[in-house]
Amino acid sequence: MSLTERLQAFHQAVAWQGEIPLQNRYTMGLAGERFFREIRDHARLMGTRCPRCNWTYLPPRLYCERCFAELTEWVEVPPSGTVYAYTVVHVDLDEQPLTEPEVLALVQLEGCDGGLIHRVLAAPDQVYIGMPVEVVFREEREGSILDIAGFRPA
Amino acid sequence: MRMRRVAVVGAGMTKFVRRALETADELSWQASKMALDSCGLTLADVDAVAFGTAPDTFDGVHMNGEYCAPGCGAYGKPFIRCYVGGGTGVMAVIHGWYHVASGLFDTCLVVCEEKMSSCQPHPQGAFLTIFDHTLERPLGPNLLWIFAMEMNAYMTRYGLNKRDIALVTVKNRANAKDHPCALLGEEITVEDVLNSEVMAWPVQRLDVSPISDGAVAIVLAAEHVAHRVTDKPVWIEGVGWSLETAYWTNRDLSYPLQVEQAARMAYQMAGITEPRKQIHIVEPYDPFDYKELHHLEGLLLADKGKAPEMTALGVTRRDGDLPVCPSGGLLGVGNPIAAAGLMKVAEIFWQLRGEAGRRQVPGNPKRGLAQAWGDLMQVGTVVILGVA
Amino acid sequence: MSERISSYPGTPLKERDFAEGKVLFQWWIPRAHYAWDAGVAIGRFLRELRAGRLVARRCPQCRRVLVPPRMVCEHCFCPTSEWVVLPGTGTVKTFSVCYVTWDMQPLDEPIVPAVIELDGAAPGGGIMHLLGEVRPEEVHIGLRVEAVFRPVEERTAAITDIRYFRPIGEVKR
Amino acid sequence: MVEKIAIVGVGWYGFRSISPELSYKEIMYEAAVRAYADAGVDPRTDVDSFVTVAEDLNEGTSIFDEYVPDQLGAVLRPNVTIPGEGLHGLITAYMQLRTGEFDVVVVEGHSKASNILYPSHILAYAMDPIYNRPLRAHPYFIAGLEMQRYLYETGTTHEQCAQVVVKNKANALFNPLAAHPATLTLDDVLDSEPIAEPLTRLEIAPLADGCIVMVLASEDAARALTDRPIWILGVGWANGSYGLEHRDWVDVEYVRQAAQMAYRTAGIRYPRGTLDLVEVDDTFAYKELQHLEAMGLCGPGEAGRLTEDGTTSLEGDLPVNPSGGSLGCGHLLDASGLARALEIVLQLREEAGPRQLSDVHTGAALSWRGIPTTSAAMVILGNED
Repeated sequence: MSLTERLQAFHQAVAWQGEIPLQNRYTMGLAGERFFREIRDHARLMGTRCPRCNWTYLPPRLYCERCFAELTEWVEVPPSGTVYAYTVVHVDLDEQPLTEPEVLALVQLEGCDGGLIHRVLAAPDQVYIGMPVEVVFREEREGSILDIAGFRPA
Repeated sequence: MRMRRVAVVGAGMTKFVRRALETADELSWQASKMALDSCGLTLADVDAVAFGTAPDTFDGVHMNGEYCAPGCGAYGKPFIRCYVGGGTGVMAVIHGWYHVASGLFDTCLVVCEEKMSSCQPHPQGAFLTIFDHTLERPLGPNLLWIFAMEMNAYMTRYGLNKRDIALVTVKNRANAKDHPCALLGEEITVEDVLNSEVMAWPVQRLDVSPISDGAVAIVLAAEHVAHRVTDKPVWIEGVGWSLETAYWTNRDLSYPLQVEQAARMAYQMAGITEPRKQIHIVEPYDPFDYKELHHLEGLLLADKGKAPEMTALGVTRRDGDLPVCPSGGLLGVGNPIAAAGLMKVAEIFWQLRGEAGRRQVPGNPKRGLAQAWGDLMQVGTVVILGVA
Repeated sequence: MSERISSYPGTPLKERDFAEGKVLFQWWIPRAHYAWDAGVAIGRFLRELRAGRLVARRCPQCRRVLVPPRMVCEHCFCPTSEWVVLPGTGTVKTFSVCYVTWDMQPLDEPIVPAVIELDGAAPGGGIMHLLGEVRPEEVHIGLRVEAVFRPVEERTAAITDIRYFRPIGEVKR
Repeated sequence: MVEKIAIVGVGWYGFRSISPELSYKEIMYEAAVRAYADAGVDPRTDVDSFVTVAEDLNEGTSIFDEYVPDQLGAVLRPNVTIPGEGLHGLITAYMQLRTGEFDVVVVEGHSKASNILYPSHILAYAMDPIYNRPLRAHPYFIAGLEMQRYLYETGTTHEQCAQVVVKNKANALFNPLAAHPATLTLDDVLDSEPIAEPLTRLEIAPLADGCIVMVLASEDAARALTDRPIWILGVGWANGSYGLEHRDWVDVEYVRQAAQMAYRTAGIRYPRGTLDLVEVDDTFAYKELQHLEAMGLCGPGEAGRLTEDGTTSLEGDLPVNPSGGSLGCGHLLDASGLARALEIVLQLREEAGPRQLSDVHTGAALSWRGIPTTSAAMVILGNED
């Protein structure tokens, strides 16, 4: 038998408000620690390579997700590549309209099988699939993905 | 209809540490890789992956299973995460068991991971929100409250004192000295426990297991594969799990009925009629010292209220009649929630194969039991392993 | 295990490694806010608290009076059928004396959370709340207590409309 | 081991855009009562195990599995929560039954999405915390990237994606469960607010509240309980690469692998000729097309045309999402896959009312866990022995 009593008036419907109050501090991991130090200290991108699968991971991984080998071979990846996919985003993280739409792209970098996702520092109508771009490092770097300002047309 | 037999054929684990540099998926990979290497299998030999991790608020990733999946070797493979709070580590083995026992897969990699240190300012923060959002959270509860109230109910019911219970911490920390992955292996005394800071009476600091990061993995295989992989398969003889009402304030907290239910299910499946004779080693869940005692009683391995006496008599020491937590348990090795539960299963696996090194219990044990527990003092999960 | 494997992975860090910049890290604060529908049972429970009453639900089959109230009896799996007003008194079923905050900082004054078995509810039935107007060393299992409601104007239809439970009778305040 | 497993009872509550009249426990009870009545079982005596599907962050409670047993009649019984997609839960119940240790197992999934105040932040919390999340972009950007590459690779048009919305929301008009039915034109969809171009507002499935409970039984138990069991013919599930930078953005390999496993376990060699209807994830309109192709029901880039020419409509040769899909029914978070499977059950039982398809015997439900995941699951159901 289903419920035998239900709310009968709108004002009886109440909601209790609350939150999950916490913050997180993430370490970068064995691979990420090196990746971000290289960016911070040398403004260069380093990936890891699986010789068996002939696959270069960027961002680097500690292990090959295809064969599970530990990846110990680090290779420098040039900071230039092409736009693989892009999108013009019109809302911010709070789902509020952005006054200036922004362009995000997945950029395939040369010499690796991965790439990076970041903002494209160009007007939306200038961006296209296959567009050559290069990574722009910030002057002040502290060891995070935000040490990269984005991609600019190459 | 005959059930498909499932064996544990390999195991691996990371150190349990207070704060790991590794990301959650890297910890998962380290344990998984070691488990596969230990039995000479490769990722290509894995048919499916069963994963366990406790609240996402520890790791700080919603749908944390997806984040960890590549590290568990799940790329291109069937992958399902299971979750019963603190009971997850042992549940994950049950979860893996039905992957193989169903006949869908011949092998299954079982991985459990926890990275509690990501949760700031204190990992206990994740536990604030395990309470009912409307009726309990506004009172500002912390996790210690429920343990303290359960411990108090247990002590009062059977007239126990703190000294009886502190022996568990002393034993487990000493056992953990022989565990290469342990966080807190050391000799301490009952006085150390009794003199440690009172946090939420009757719980004192040394009654509690340490918050930790870590991962554990085991490899399950169907019978025909198990025999090919190893000459020492360890069989899953029985599994059981049970969940009590969420209305924990309506329950008798002096006895873990859900653990008894889970144990009875597992005993029946394993054909065990006299557990005290037929179980040779036990890894009951010990996030707090009294929990080991509580669980020995729930598992029907001690009379109600009598587990402290068993402990005092030395029965539960590594060289006693019924070695309990020979690994060092959560109190000694550490408590990365889901990984800690799976560590217990791995310990039974190593013990039954005679591979536990300095932790090896004497007398060639043939059957062992691992148990975990969690939620609002509510879930029991039991796995029985044997080499008979 | 120990025979085959000589070293185990896992790289421990110390808290000062973060403070001293020896390790990189990334912060995030999730915005995990909710408005949980209270529904029939808890909605009424909260409204009654504002009116200064504790209410429960009775199961028509096993006749248990259930608190916190719910619209289904978990034993009989049938809808509960009747509201029951409880007197607001009860007995301490178990308790703790807590000296630390949730993040393990010391409290100035200990607080005493307890499970209170409420009079009029099925045996063993109760709720969690705090004890007040009592010294921690005077609290014991079996202590008789009563709900102390906040003044009407301070109530918000919340569990905290009960300020705490306090001993009934001779115990010194 | 037991080979044959059936669904013998289904129940639901909702679906609707908000549900302030009941708590999550109460909607679970309402759906469970209906499923147990449908199956003719008493959960306190007849059900051996319970599987629920939930993610903590969707519920606002850590260790949410604490709160499930009471309203399902599951107290002091085996219960496990699957923090996965609804179909992962259904498959878990299926695996338990196949061991032969259980006769009847129940699976539950629900959504109280309306209780989440900032759903975009919850989605963002699922993204890689080091490489992606610090950009603080709305997670829909992932769908925008994928859709754009999909259109580029396959030549599918934006109009064809919009046609999915028109079709599914129209199908939902005939589904009393649906929370978001509508009569729309292509232009309505294309001209709706751009979110992550090319993706527009109406191409995103709106959230909904609801609950679905299903009762599964092993062959003997199923035959004893009902004369119209819906057999689970095949199951499949798979993960791809989690990393946005590492995954294959063109070949939706996790869907392809899940489908291949489902076809293999069901013994189906020619899916297009065997499946009479399918319900597939349509969290974003282009996903329906991409999923149909990855499931091997048409070639790459063909799904758009099949949508345009009506093949996937209620009257077509291969009806897709006759329920209205998530676009029409509302996205039920973790329970979405169960909603897809529910429609297959109702259709195979000929209980689908005004949207009932004729002469249907085999159907498939496919789910995806949503961004940023690469996780898919599929079940194939049939009404013939």
